Amino acid sequence: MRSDELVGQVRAFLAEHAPATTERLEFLRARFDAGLAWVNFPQGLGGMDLPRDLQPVVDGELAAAGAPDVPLPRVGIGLGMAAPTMLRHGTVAQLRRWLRPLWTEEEVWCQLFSEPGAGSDLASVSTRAVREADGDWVVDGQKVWTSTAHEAQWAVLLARSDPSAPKHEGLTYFACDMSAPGVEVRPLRQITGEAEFNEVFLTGVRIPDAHRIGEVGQGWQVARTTLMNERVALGGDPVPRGDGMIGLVVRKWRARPELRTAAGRDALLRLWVAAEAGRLTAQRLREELAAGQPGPDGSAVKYANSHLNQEISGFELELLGDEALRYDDWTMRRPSRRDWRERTSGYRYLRARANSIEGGTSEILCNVIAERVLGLPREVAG
Amino acid sequence: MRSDELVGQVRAFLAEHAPATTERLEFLRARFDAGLAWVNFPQGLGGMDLPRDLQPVVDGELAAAGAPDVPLPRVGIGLGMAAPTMLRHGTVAQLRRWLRPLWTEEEVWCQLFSEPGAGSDLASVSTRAVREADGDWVVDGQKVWTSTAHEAQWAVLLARSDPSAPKHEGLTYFACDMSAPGVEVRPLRQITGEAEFNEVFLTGVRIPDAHRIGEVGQGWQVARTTLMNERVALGGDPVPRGDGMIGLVVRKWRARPELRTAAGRDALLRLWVAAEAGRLTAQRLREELAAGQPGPDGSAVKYANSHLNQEISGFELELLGDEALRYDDWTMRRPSRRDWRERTSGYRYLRARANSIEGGTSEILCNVIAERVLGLPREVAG
Amino acid sequence: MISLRYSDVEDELRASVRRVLADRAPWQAVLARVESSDPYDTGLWQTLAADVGCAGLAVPQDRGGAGGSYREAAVVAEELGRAVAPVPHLGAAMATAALLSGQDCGLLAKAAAGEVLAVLALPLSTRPGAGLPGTVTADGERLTGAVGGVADALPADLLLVPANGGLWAVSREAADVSEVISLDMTRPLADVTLAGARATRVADAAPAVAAALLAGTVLLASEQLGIAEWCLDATLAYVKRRQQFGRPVGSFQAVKHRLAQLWVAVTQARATARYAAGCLAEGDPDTAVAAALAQAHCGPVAVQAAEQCVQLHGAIGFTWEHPAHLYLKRAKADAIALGTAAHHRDVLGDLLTIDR
Amino acid sequence: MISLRYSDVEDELRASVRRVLADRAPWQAVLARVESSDPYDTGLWQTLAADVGCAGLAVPQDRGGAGGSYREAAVVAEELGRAVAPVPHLGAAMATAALLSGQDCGLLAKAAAGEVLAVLALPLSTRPGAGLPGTVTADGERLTGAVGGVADALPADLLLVPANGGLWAVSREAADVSEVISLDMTRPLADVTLAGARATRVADAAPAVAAALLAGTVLLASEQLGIAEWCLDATLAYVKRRQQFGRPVGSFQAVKHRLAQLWVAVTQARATARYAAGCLAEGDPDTAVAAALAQAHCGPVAVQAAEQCVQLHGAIGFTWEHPAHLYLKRAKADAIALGTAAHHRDVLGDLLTIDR
Repeated sequence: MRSDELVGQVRAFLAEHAPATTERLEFLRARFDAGLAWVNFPQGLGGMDLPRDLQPVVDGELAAAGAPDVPLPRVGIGLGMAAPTMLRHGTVAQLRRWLRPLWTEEEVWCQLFSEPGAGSDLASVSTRAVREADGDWVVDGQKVWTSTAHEAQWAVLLARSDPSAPKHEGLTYFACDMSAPGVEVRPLRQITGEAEFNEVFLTGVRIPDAHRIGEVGQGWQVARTTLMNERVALGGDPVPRGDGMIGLVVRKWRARPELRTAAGRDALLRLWVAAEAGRLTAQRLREELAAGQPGPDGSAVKYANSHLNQEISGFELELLGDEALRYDDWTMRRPSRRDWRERTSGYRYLRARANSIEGGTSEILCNVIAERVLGLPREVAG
Repeated sequence: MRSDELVGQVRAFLAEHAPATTERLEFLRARFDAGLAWVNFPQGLGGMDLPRDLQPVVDGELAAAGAPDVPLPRVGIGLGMAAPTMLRHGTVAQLRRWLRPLWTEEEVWCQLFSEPGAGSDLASVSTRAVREADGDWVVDGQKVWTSTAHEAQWAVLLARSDPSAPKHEGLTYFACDMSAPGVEVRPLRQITGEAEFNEVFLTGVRIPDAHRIGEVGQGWQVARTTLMNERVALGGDPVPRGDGMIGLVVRKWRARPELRTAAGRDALLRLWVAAEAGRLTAQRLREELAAGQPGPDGSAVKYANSHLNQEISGFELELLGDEALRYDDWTMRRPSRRDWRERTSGYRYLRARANSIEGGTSEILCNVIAERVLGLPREVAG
Repeated sequence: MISLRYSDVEDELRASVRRVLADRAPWQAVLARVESSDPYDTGLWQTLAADVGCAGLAVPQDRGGAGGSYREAAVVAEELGRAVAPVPHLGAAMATAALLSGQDCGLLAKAAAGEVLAVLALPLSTRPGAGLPGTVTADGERLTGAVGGVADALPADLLLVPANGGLWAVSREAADVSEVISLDMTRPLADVTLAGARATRVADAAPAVAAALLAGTVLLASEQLGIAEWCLDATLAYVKRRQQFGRPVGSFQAVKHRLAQLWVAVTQARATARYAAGCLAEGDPDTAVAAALAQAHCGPVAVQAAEQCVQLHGAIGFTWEHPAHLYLKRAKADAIALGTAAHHRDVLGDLLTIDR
Repeated sequence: MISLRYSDVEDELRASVRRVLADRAPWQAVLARVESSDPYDTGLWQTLAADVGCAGLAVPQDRGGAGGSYREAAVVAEELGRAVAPVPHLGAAMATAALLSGQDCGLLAKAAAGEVLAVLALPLSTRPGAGLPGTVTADGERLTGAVGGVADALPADLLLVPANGGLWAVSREAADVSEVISLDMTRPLADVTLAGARATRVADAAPAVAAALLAGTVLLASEQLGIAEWCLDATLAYVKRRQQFGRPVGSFQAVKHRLAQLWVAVTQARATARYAAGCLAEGDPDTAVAAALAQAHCGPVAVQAAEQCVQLHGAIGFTWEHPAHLYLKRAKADAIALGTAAHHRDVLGDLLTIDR
């Protein structure tokens, strides 16, 4: 389909569903049903089997017409990780059940992967899934580092279904209803003071076999799809130049001459160069993907971004001096949204420490790059 | 012995051997015989069994009286590595034969350890030492990365005497006469253009068993003594503040205002801080050693110094700009002495690249620190 | 030549202080306290200051002190950094240094004995050499004005306030001291406001403040060393214990090399901190260089150690219930306190005539 | 939006150039040549410039060029960097850019066709924006003076010399061109002396030099990318093959992580170099920023890659008979050529109004 034809379809849709007079949820459901949610998804599942790079055409037209946004951050795990995973490994029935409410935000998803004893070595999860006589499953275990678990209706869950199999072969992947009996979510307070993440305790949680995604024992392969998408999602979409963490610091530099020093200027420009190089790299990666030449996965972008965020936020504190010694709020609370721009420099610095841990530590990403991209010999047997 | 008593001894020695009227070699031999060469060595072997930190007392008195120097760099391998090794593992007959001419520079020593296939993994040397019926040895193999081999009378040599033993147990350590038939020294040209190092080919070289240092099969233990002393030697003695590579660059900065930039000043000061921190660390290490509290070995100082030299010399080129694009001499030649101060900035930069390779790569030093100092688990089985 | 080793006396002092801190300020206690209404452990400070004698280490015996030296005070600072102990040692030491520079009016002896906690009313971020702040003015013996972001003012009995060229002692009760939500919860700052507060002049401001800032930068370097040491030790212990992929995390070479490099940096930090303390103790002419060097080196090393500590602990190091964050916040705040490393490099450039 | 990918045409051009270089300039040949009396491979340059058409890529067809663009010229620069080929492409490209900015006097067409090698007589270390050197003066059509450290002047037919506001063409024979012992032996510099040399004015100096420096910085970034790519590839091949401790050196995690980080840096260098080439090709208003960014990023990456290449090859990488040093010297010289990364950051600060 040509881009002008697609514009025609969007306009036709808008003619039938005027944003001004259509209730938000109704509009989003209709948009999904019209295949305009993610045009690269299959027909009937919110898309039209079109190339992914046509999505901006749709988004642009809709935005221009004042259509409601889909606030991406909140649905990040669903949209960025659960959806591509189930698209690849799920049944048509599962896709029909889960995709639309996921996309419209009616149902938030979270991820039950990491455990206290299984962080970087994720394949060693010990949460047990035992199959009952009726074919359904009963799950017991503890998960950690789980964002949005407290507001999620569904979770993607990795559990050990066969403890006697080699560790990568004894895992099965499920969708877990977070309202099921036995699911307990406890906030996990972080160094920022807030509780963005959670511990989730699973005690005798029943999961119907219909909620299993992929084959029994194939959980690791399914989880890898989720992880690769997680890294792409955390690597982030390219932002315009001057946006993001570096933009914030540059604006402070411009606005406050009293903070400037000669050495500070060079340090800031080093960071600007690194940020811009990272931004262009992400843009180039997206171009390659759009052209059907998938380069190495998002690991590189994610790796570079986390360290950049850490360096920029660390620099911001030393630039601000006095002011940086003050924090805004240590109260233990749920972040209503992650707007780091409105918090203190100290919050940005502390929150950025997690960037090189969440979604695969930098150490794991370096292993992935070294082994899968550069073809260096594997060292880890596990 | 108190320091003033020692001063008395030195003065008595000087009264008998007036520097002005005594021939250099005669003076040095007499100094050795008087136990004033290295006071911490045993009586009769150039020393008096005194603490090492009394040596500066002797050196100071002698220098004040105009006594001849022992130019350390040229005899570095002998003095810094061969001597402590034979002191610990050699026989009295060996010590009596080798120490005095080593110390007086009548006999230069070199080190035949590394091979093309055994660099970081030194214990895998494949040069063979086969024992003859008469108890002597015949050695065949190839050694590389050998400084001063072309002017050396003696070499310390690590060779495999038992190929069937585990690799650390099949080695034996020898002193090899470099004038023996079958020893061929070929210059090995380096990236600086000059040939500071050599390849040494050993073809049917006969070594008397009396020149074996340590037991048969104990070569690895003996070699470790040499290596530890090498790292101390390469780590270098503390220099006065403002000396060394950093001093040279600071003097250029002061002398040439046209080179200065604000960012360059901060970069230079970072290097100055690193150099001074390294200098104080070496001084502290020496104090601990003198107080009989040997801290971790010289690996840390050697590691830090090599990277510092590389950074400073790299900075020097960018500071000089135009001038740094010119080199002084690419001619293949033997360096008469290693006076890096008189060469171009490019020479210093290139030569410094070897600092993190020679005497144990930085990677090996990090392993040594991690395992022997920090007690982290060994990874390398070799 | 300044000795860079720890003497036997210093080793014994370290052992005493470490014992007290292990008993009274384990990290769980520190974490619980920083969120309480009483963030400073005044009881612990009383023990250290009066019983162990830490408050008067740098004060000569004839002026009421313990007759130790800044070398010993630096050992104490190192241990207090190692424990991120919530005690006002930095503020107290800086005030003592200020009083030492002036004519003794009895106050010094009381401060040295730990009877009175005096604290210099300057922002913690004050850069040595940057000139006195002019935010408080004296009208006769009455002070009016404000000083923001003062460390250790919350538990103080007495504030030493620079105004009109003098250093003035003001009773804590005569000032409005309000707690600031601070990045470093183990050393919360306070904003001090004076509205015609009655004050007594105790010294000339310029030399007193200069002496206080010099002592502060030197002791802060040892505190930073202590932070780095704890972070390295805690990380080593963790990576030796923590298993992933069927082996200890500390057996992975990339982890080993980073920790080896951190150890080298900490070893260097120790040498620079010792040198600064030795110079200050002996009144060496190199003290200004030594202090700036120690700050330029130790500040970044403490931050690096704390950041690696969080990173190598993985997810657990990012949680509130693990002590790593207390050290991270202290390290980062200390990197700003009394001037950043960049500022101290700039100072060094001037001292060394590395011209602009 | 500027595309950051390589087009099919560019991929084909790369393949042709790489084939020629593999055949004519393997590293053994380069090493042998740099010590010969004829350090430039003029035959190879003839093939590339005239037969493959590299000299005229950035010149429109109506002015005698191949009608390609700077995107393609950048691909060629990348391949030439990858081979550290001893050909005068940088000097030629800068001269062509200078001539493009002026009124064509026939010379541009000849340069574009590879018939005449013209080279801009400026020190290789010239910093863009630093103003024209005043070391040569014109008296009528006679030039007198000297320019030191000029790249690619040795094999040139014609020198383009800025003097008295003009850009003047001087025949190589009319100038004294003496070879300099150069850090980068694959691009030896020369000192040019003019003693009343006959000259023809071909353009105004200021716009011609500015255009040449801009094109030079952009193409240099791609050359640096090529250097970094070769160093990474060669190191990867070596550590996969080299065994120590009974396993490939490339299986040690510390080595793996460093190479992964280097790969990230090279990947970023590719994006910035492509962006700069794309901007220049399309006359984008962001070209100045893109060029300074590419220099600020690619220069250090090439040096880092070459240094790691030497280090991870161990002793063999420090020997003359291994190609690593050719890349190390080129990378370090390139880091100084046309301004250091620090200079380009400074330029960026001005362009982005990150004020002093």
